[in-house]
Amino acid sequence: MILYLLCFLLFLIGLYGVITRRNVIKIVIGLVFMEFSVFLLLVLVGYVEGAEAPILDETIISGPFVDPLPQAMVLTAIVIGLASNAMLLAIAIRLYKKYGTFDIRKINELKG
Amino acid sequence: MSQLIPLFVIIPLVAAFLIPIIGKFLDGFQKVLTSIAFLGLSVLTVYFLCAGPGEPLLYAVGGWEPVRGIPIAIYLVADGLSIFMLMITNVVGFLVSIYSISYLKRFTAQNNFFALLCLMMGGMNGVVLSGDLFNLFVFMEIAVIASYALVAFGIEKQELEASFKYQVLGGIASVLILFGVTMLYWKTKTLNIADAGNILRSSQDRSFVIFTQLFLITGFGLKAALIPFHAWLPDAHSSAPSPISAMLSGVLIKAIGIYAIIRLFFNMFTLSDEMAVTITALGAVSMVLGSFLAMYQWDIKRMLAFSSISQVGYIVTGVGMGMIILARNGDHRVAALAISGGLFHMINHAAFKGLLFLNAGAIEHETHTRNMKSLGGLSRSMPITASTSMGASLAISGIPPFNGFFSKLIIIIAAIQGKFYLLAALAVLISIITLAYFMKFQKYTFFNKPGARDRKKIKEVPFAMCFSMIVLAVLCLGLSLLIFPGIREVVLDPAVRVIMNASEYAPSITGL
Amino acid sequence: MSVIVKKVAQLLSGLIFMYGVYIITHGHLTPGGGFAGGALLAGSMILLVLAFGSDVMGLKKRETGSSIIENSAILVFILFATIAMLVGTRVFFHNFLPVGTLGELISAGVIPLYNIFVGMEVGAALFTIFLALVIYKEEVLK
Amino acid sequence: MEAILTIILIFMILGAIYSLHARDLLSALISMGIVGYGLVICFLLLKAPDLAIVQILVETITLVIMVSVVLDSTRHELKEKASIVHDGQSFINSRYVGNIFIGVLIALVLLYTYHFAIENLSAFGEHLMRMSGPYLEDAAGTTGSANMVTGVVFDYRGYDTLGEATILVTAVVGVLTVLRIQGRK
Repeated sequence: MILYLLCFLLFLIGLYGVITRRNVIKIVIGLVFMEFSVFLLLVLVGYVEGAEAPILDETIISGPFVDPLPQAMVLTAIVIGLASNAMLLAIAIRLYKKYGTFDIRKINELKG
Repeated sequence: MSQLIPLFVIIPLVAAFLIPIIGKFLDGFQKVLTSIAFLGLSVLTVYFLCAGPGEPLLYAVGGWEPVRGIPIAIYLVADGLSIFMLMITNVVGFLVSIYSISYLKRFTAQNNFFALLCLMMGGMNGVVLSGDLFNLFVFMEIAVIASYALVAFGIEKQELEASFKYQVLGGIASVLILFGVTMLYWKTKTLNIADAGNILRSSQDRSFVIFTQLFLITGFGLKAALIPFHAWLPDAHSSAPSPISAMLSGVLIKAIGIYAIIRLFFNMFTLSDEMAVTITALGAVSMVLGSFLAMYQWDIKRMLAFSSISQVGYIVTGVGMGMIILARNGDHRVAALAISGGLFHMINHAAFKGLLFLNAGAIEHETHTRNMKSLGGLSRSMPITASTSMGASLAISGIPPFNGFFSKLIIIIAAIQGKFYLLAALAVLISIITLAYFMKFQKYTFFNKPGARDRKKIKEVPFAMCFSMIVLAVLCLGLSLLIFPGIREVVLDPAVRVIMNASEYAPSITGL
Repeated sequence: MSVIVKKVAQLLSGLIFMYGVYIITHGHLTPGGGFAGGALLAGSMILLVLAFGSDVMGLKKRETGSSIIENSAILVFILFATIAMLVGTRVFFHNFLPVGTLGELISAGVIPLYNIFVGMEVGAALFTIFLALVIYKEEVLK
Repeated sequence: MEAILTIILIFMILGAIYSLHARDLLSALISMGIVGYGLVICFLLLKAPDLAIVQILVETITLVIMVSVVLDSTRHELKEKASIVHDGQSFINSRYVGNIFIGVLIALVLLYTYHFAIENLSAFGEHLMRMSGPYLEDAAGTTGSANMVTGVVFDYRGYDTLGEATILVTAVVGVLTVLRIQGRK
């Protein structure tokens, strides 16, 4: 239980960072923390006590194994996170070029 | 027939991968390929609509049969609702791709634009066909990452800022949705929507269900831009290139926002009264505040963007009322009426809001401004744009015989029959306000005295742009035919049936 | 960068590249696979670029071809998935090659092929993202 | 097992908090590295070597890119102000303390709610498989892949992998679009 709560705490810290920070890079970091917490939660959910990694070789022939499905999902999600971070950083670079700062208080041409 | 389902994803993706390779050497290839691919998708959708057998079509990717009654593969599901959504995405996408051919002449990197458009299309088709929670998330990400790039396509200050806001809020939404999917996997140990629905129905764990539902409704609400999660929409929709605004507003927020909400909350979760009231309240608030905010705008595209929030509110209100009635075990006929009103408004909104954004793009293309105050008298120099946008404005404000009138009427009738008198009154009031601000748009843009600009240079937009606008205007009139039983039974009723009978959706997949 | 850094990077990047190829081709037998191996391939290239600078390697101009490799690889990947619709049981993404003996290098049907093409795709994609965000950026920021 | 993971997670959380409050961006990124590499250790302990390999590589590449982005911006600001980039907030401000208090309160309420939500779910290490059970049963006869994660990624859920690879293509096209030199002709 404590692990899951800590995992959720990491999620909340990331959310807090995204909402309160005023620096573009810090916002990206906050989003990355939120992603990390979900990855960890997925792998924690799929863990089976005393089981092996789901890879067969000469010594490990039969189970119990941990759940491979959350691992496959996290593998996908890591790459998705990388892709969205790359897009965010590209926009951040462009914004820096236009405004000369990473401070979102100074990036406010639109009203929202 | 179910053999053809993967084509909806394969065609746009292959087109998207071919464009950067061949488009580099062959100029014009990207436009032709995109248009042909989207035309093919539209034809395929119409085929599915007309020749569909009525019951959900299933496709197990990889050919993995269920083991002991548990589905283990990713299922593609083409049921009434999916085909209905496919029709919206593919037809609007095709017209937008035609329109973009001329609109894009001023921009560089056309290859990238069309590749991203194809990717966005593939993502949305994947979302509406998916019968698997995580697969839905993956394809949603394809669509939204492509749209992040497309919003920033002009790489000017405003576009970049809008895209940044959109990305941050979209990123939060994606993580929230992934968190919800994780919670569901934790509880149900499966990712198949129908299988998960069966397990959720048989268990009584209210605190878990409410918590997960809140995460998912926040995530998908952010994607659908329901108030109070709307902060990104006015900026993103007004800054993007106009064809992309039409795609975002007409298709994307519906395919990845509202569709996902409908699919998960009707077909997977057990209907609960609180969640139904929450969704309806979100819809009603969006409907009212969106139109009040739209009234004060002088930028054409910002006004249209706020009006999108308001119209999406209508859709969600209609569907939400049906959900409340079903959750309280009320009259099923009224629920069906409310839901069909919501769905009908969804397809109508795709037609007229897509058209209005294309009109705004045509105006911007010729006059280089979006400010209503500096426009005027365009009805003479741009007759096609003026007449089509007049039709769309009348349709969105609910004037007969345009399609918007009928869908709003159905929603209002359902609200009265279901004894939601306040919602019915609000829907009428907001319809009048919508009429007011669209008449303002018409007056300042097309009829007032010409502004200070040089009138001589302004002429009608090129043929490709006119073509898309005219077809959409015809659709605005033609979609009124959906109220006739013969046509309604083909298009709307299968979708409504899927939404109403959660218990029918599940056995067709897990029962086998 | 100094001569030592350059020499070490030169030696290491070859090793890392080979290791990436190993991880990709043994993806169905040992931990790792297309994604991990592709990231290693990209990493070896990134190491070279960081050590030698983009001027030496002629990467300043944007037509590097890495995005063509990436698109072709994923095209082949989707092609294999579509071929499965035409042969055997005619299902999208069906494993249409013989499964073979567990634990041998050539086994598991199309999985090693998928691994190879995904590895190429991921390697080229990550390298292009790196080039765009680190090298082309200087051009943009000027 | 649980104790070790708890300790690592606490370190990750401390690193995350420091990262979001660090006064210059470089130390923020370094502490982000703490969290990312902590995640790698967690993956290894949780018997997920595939994820550990991918995560360590992705984390490294992300850090390289982000440091390069930040360095470029700080370099010319360093010349001007001869100081590091500030995030614009100091710890002593009384309004700031109030905000921290509210934040902690909200976090506690949410954690308490979460505790109720997950009460009846399977506890740590007692996972029962439903959808993935058949994946593990006969690897030799079905996918033929000794690495069953690869089997799941490319065979049972190959369609997801197509989506994932497509997302990478989307990101590449998107990044090249956003970072092109001239937008309009």
